[in-house]
Amino acid sequence: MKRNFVGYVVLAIALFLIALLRPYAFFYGVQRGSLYGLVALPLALILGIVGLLNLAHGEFLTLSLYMTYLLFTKWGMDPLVSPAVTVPLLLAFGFVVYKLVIERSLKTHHLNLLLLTFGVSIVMVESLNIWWTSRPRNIYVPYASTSVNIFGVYVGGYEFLYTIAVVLVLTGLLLFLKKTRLGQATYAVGQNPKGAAIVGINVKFVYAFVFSLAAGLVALAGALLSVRSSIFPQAGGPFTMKSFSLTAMAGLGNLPGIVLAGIVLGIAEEFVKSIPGYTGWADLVFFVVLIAAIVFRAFGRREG
Amino acid sequence: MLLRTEKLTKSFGGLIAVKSVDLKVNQGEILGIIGPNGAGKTTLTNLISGVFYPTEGRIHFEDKDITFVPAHLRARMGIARTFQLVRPLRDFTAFENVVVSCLFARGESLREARKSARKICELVELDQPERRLDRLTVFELKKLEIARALGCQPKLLILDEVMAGLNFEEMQRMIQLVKSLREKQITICVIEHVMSVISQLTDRVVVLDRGEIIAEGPYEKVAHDPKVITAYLGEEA
Amino acid sequence: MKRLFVVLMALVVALGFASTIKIGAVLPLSDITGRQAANAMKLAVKEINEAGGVLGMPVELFIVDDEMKPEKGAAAIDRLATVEKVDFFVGGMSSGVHLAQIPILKKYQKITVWIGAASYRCEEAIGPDADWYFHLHPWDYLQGESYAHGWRAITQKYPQVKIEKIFIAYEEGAFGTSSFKSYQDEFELAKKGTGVWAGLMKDLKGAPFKSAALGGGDYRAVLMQAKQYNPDLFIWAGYDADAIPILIQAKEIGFAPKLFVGAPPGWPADFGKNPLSHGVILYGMWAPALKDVSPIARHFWDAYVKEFNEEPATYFAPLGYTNIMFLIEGIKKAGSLDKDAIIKALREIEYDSPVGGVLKISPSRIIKNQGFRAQKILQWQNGVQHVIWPFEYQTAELIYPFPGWTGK
Amino acid sequence: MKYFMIAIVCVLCFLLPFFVGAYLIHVLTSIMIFLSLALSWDMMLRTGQLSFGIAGFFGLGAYASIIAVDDFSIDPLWSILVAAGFAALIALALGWIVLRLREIYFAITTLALSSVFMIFARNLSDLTGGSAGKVLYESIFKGDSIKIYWLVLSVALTVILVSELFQRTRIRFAINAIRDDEIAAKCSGVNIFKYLLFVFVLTSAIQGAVGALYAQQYAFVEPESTFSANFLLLPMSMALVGGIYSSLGPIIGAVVLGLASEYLKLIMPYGHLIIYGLILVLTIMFLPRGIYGTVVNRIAAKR
Amino acid sequence: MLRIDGLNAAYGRIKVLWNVSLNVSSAEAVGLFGPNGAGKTTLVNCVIGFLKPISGKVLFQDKDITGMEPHEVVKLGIALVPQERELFPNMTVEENLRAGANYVPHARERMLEAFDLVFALFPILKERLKQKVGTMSGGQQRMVAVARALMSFPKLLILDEPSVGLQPSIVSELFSKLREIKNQGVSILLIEQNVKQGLKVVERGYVIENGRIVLEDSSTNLMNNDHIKKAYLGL
Repeated sequence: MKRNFVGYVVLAIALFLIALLRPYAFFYGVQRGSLYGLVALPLALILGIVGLLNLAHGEFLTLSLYMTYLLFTKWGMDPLVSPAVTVPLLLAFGFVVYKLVIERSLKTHHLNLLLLTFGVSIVMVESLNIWWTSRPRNIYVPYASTSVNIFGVYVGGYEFLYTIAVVLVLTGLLLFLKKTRLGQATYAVGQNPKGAAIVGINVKFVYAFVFSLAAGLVALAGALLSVRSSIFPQAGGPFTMKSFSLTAMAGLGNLPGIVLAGIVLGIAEEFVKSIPGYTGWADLVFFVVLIAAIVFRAFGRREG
Repeated sequence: MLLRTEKLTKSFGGLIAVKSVDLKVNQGEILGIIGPNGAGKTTLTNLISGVFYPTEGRIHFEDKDITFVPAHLRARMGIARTFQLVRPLRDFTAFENVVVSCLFARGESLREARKSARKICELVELDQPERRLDRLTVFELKKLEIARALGCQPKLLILDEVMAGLNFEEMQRMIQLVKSLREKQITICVIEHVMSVISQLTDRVVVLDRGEIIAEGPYEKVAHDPKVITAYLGEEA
Repeated sequence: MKRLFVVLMALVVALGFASTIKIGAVLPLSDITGRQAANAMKLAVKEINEAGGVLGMPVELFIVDDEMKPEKGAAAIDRLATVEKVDFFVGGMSSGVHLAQIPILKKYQKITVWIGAASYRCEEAIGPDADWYFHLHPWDYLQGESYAHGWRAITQKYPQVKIEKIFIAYEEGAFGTSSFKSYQDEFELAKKGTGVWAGLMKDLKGAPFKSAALGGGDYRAVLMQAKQYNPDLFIWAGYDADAIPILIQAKEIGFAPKLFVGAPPGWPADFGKNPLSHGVILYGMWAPALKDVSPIARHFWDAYVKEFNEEPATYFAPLGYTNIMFLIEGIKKAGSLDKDAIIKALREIEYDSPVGGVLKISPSRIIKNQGFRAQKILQWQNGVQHVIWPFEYQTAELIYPFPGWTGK
Repeated sequence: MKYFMIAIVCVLCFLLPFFVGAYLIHVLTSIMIFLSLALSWDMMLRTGQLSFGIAGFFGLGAYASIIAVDDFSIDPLWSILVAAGFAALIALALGWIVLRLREIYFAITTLALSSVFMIFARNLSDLTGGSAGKVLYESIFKGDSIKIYWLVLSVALTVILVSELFQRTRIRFAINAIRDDEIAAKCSGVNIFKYLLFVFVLTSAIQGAVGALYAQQYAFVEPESTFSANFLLLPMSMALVGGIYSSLGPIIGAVVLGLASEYLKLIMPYGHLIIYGLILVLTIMFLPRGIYGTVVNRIAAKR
Repeated sequence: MLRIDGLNAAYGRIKVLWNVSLNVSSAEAVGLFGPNGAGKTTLVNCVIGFLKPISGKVLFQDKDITGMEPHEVVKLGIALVPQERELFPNMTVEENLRAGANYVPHARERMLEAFDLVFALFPILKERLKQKVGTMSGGQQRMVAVARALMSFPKLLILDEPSVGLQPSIVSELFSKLREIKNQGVSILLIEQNVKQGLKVVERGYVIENGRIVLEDSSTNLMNNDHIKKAYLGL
């Protein structure tokens, strides 16, 4: 407990110093980190409850980007409105993938699930590629590139929506898991599926629900991201491993930790990028912080 | 004296599971360790076998300080144990489970280990040891636990609730088995809830409660200790 | 008399042994570049065969997907050489894949006409002795040189244009890094008063970014560095996926250099429709607008649209067409399938290409047979890519300075 | 009799180039590259540790080998050993840390280490050639594909042999015990860390050697293609489709998937990867133990 | 209340139950005794729905529940205390107990009542409400498991070897609590090794050996049965 506290204090001081010295890096880091967290939360949910690392996670994001694009170009629907359509669609898609592919393999070796989702991701990428070609698409809305003035620092405003969204989603998830019956059921299934079944929880339903919910949350992230990112078949792919990294850094089952980890990594990255001449090492910082966090936690345990 | 602990303490976070325990195990005896659930019996076993390192205190085995000796080396020194919830190696046959400890604790070659394992399986009366584990009954799994522990060629054998889940007839056979092990000069600690077993087997009993030793002595004496009766035996005594 | 004999011999060979001319192409079919290049090649072959083939023989084209994986691209060469038994290799996109193909190509030493792989590493790997190897795409350093020529011409024509301070934001992979490196090399020369940039480039800075194509997409740190530097000419060397996000983020931080240049291999589908694109300059080999000034470009455009019911979206489409046509021209000129004769012919011919410009082989730093050397400087104006330089293909006047972001 | 058959098969493998064309030889060579990676991944998996780091050690070996030849004028053949040694050394140094991690933490850390290797390869440009990579002017054996095939075959057979030794000696007892239950294993005298380190270092050396083979065959290294995730995901798929925890499983998986991907490309030039993905999904759904595992199970059930 | 008719069941190819029939009447406590590996837990799995039998029927309150999913069976009023406890280690005692009632509609409405009932039986749980179950000892967890099952106001309570690993004082306490529970009108199916104690609780008992029911009688008769005396009581 005490050591954790010291750690948080050190972290807070470091972040404050960065905010003071390089305000841009701080704000951009918060924004990027919020995006990472927003995309990572659904992956962590599936990993924590169903015990499955969804390698097609990024492809779900890609799919939601294309859906938002389609709604925007065909019907002129504003991307911030489109979750009303894309979230239910992705929910349904997640459900279908779960029912068709995942459910019957739940009892086999857990690596099989990994490979299944890898197969799903290949099929999704290649289908999108056939349908849309590899050419990137973009959505242009003027508000996505507006700036705001924070204490004299002139930064892009749109990406603060990520921060707002991640706070809302996180709070919503935590409240849901703690306060609602279905949430408690979800939490229970994550700890002991057999125990959950004997208190009357429909475990298969909870799994399907978690999978769909995660897909729906991905759609939300996709809608927010769509106006800032290019849309192409591999657009979401890199988010899978980033999300996995955050989940591992926070530790399984630690949802607030994921958002914190995302923001810390985001700021660290932006900080290094902002130093001329060292921009190319930003990725290294990401991985070194990640490895350090995991190893530090592992060595905290003392065993013979 | 074979094993001696000195002010042995283990805490998990704020919870103290074992508190300043001075345990002595004499060469050649069968020592019973009893106590209510949560008294710290299994933690004590884990400390002696090296699954955990203690928060405080020392452990001496054959006059050597083994407090921070890793578990696999303790197994090689002759400290063997069974697990309360059986922990067989699922991908092996029963026989191969025994081979594992013969190989690594005794340091035998594969051929020697197979031979030793065969003998041990006969000793504990484990029939058809080449079976896959999902076809073994609880009694056989418990015997397998003992067999694997015997593969370590133990000087000290800690049996953690080997009787749990056995019916009367099986218990009697198990008691015979433990008695036959003692004849092989193995010192044995028995952690047990079934009082008839304790009374039949042990030379001496140690009673743990909330991580501390509250009574020690022959079974007859301990069983009439009012502290033990209130903490542990209840109406049955 | 002798010539007639050769032609007769060729006919005999053609009729007796090879009834078709087989060309093997290796392309990344899952990528828009490879897919459209493959289409354009099919179009070229179709046109040739409709016109009666070459040397009286029909041309047959075999296309194998390299899946953008080096080992697959290399195996494809072996396949085409031994299973389909092709006589010529064409194709190409990624330098990484090509590096793996080069040892295999050297094994067969068949005439190879390549339209991709711009990295100087590939030229190093080919080496000076491969006279059977023809590289049509400009090497990365050639591209850099040609921009210098372009800017020099532009500053002469438009005296208000200044390009003394240059900032390059480059993607951290092979493509971007080598672009930056060639600028750095030239800058060193320019400082000594030599080289193509002498007198033009006075100062150079650069910073890498992670391309959106590889999971990046956040350019603000780099753009901030550029903004502080305040360059006359800002160039980003990345991929098509970076094009619009980089504009959005430049607008966001209020970075509007006088010349905003992008150098991706292709452009996103809706780029022209995006109001931010107006005034953005680009480097490229080709622009659809060329069809208004070049008859062959017009012919290619119309034929492609008719055949495939889609518009050519990348310069690899006209380049793929050129790839086949150039090779066939060479064979025609050689009049036989004799390797040496064809090599000689390919070195001599001048092919007016739909890419815009006449294709003529000349040596580059290492290899003997380099095709295109020049790039073009283009500008997006109201949704259309216009050619600014070379002036003989110019389709619009330069808009200078970059109009900025107000009202977009 | 059984050993006689195996010997015959090995000899046939060596004689194959005299019967089939260069294309098939090339395809088989790359199948064996992936096969060796798949087996090495499986060997680590037998200890219960899911490694996502094989592309990293593959790339490390590739770079070590190319640099050894280019900068230190070591014979290409020896450079493969150098690469294996280098990868082993790095694994040994890192093993002290990462082998204390388990499950997803081990997986993500090995994956992160691969990325770290790649970032170093990209940024230490004086040594590695940076983003553009490094090119040798000549591939091993002057590009003679038959000799390359023999070399790769020998390495692959060695890997198979090592894998079989793992299955037939005390090593199998140690690593299976670790996978099943670490606490029970250490109470039975198994030195867990020693065996984990041994397997980690050995499999990393294999991955390094295979990376060197690949690099020498094509005579270049480049961060993006040398450290590509393909060298992780494809071997993993092969092992799982073929059947894990065995030598034959990954072999079967590598051959089946390797040939399937070449064949699919012929009948479906565009989008053949969709079918490839579907094959992965369907195989795992209907043969959850992989091809070899299912066959073994069927036979066992009949007995 | 519960009727099992001619049940045959297997794990894969290994047949475990052979034509097993058994019934439990309303407010009756029935014991199922037998050596390890006789098929007791398999029988429970068939009732709860973890295992689909090959043939035979399971009826609960005259409703055919053969092959139903566990969560549906539980809602009908059957609660199970499994041998491995199957609790939620990261949840507190309170949350575990809530989970016991939350997913059974008729129990959810009477949750406070259920808490009172459980605290009356196991006062120690009231003190430990906020403790995480994962940090409790095996015996305490067993109590939580029984309490959690009771939270659903079951009509039938199935206990799979509840005395295993418990200290003697708790075992006798637990069995006396079971008698109380039975007196409140809950039917009990008790699966036990500890025949001596078990027979004190139940009114009737079955003996299962090698997957077949070999004996069925009242508990007094069983107590005096020679086979039982020899094999299970050691007399």
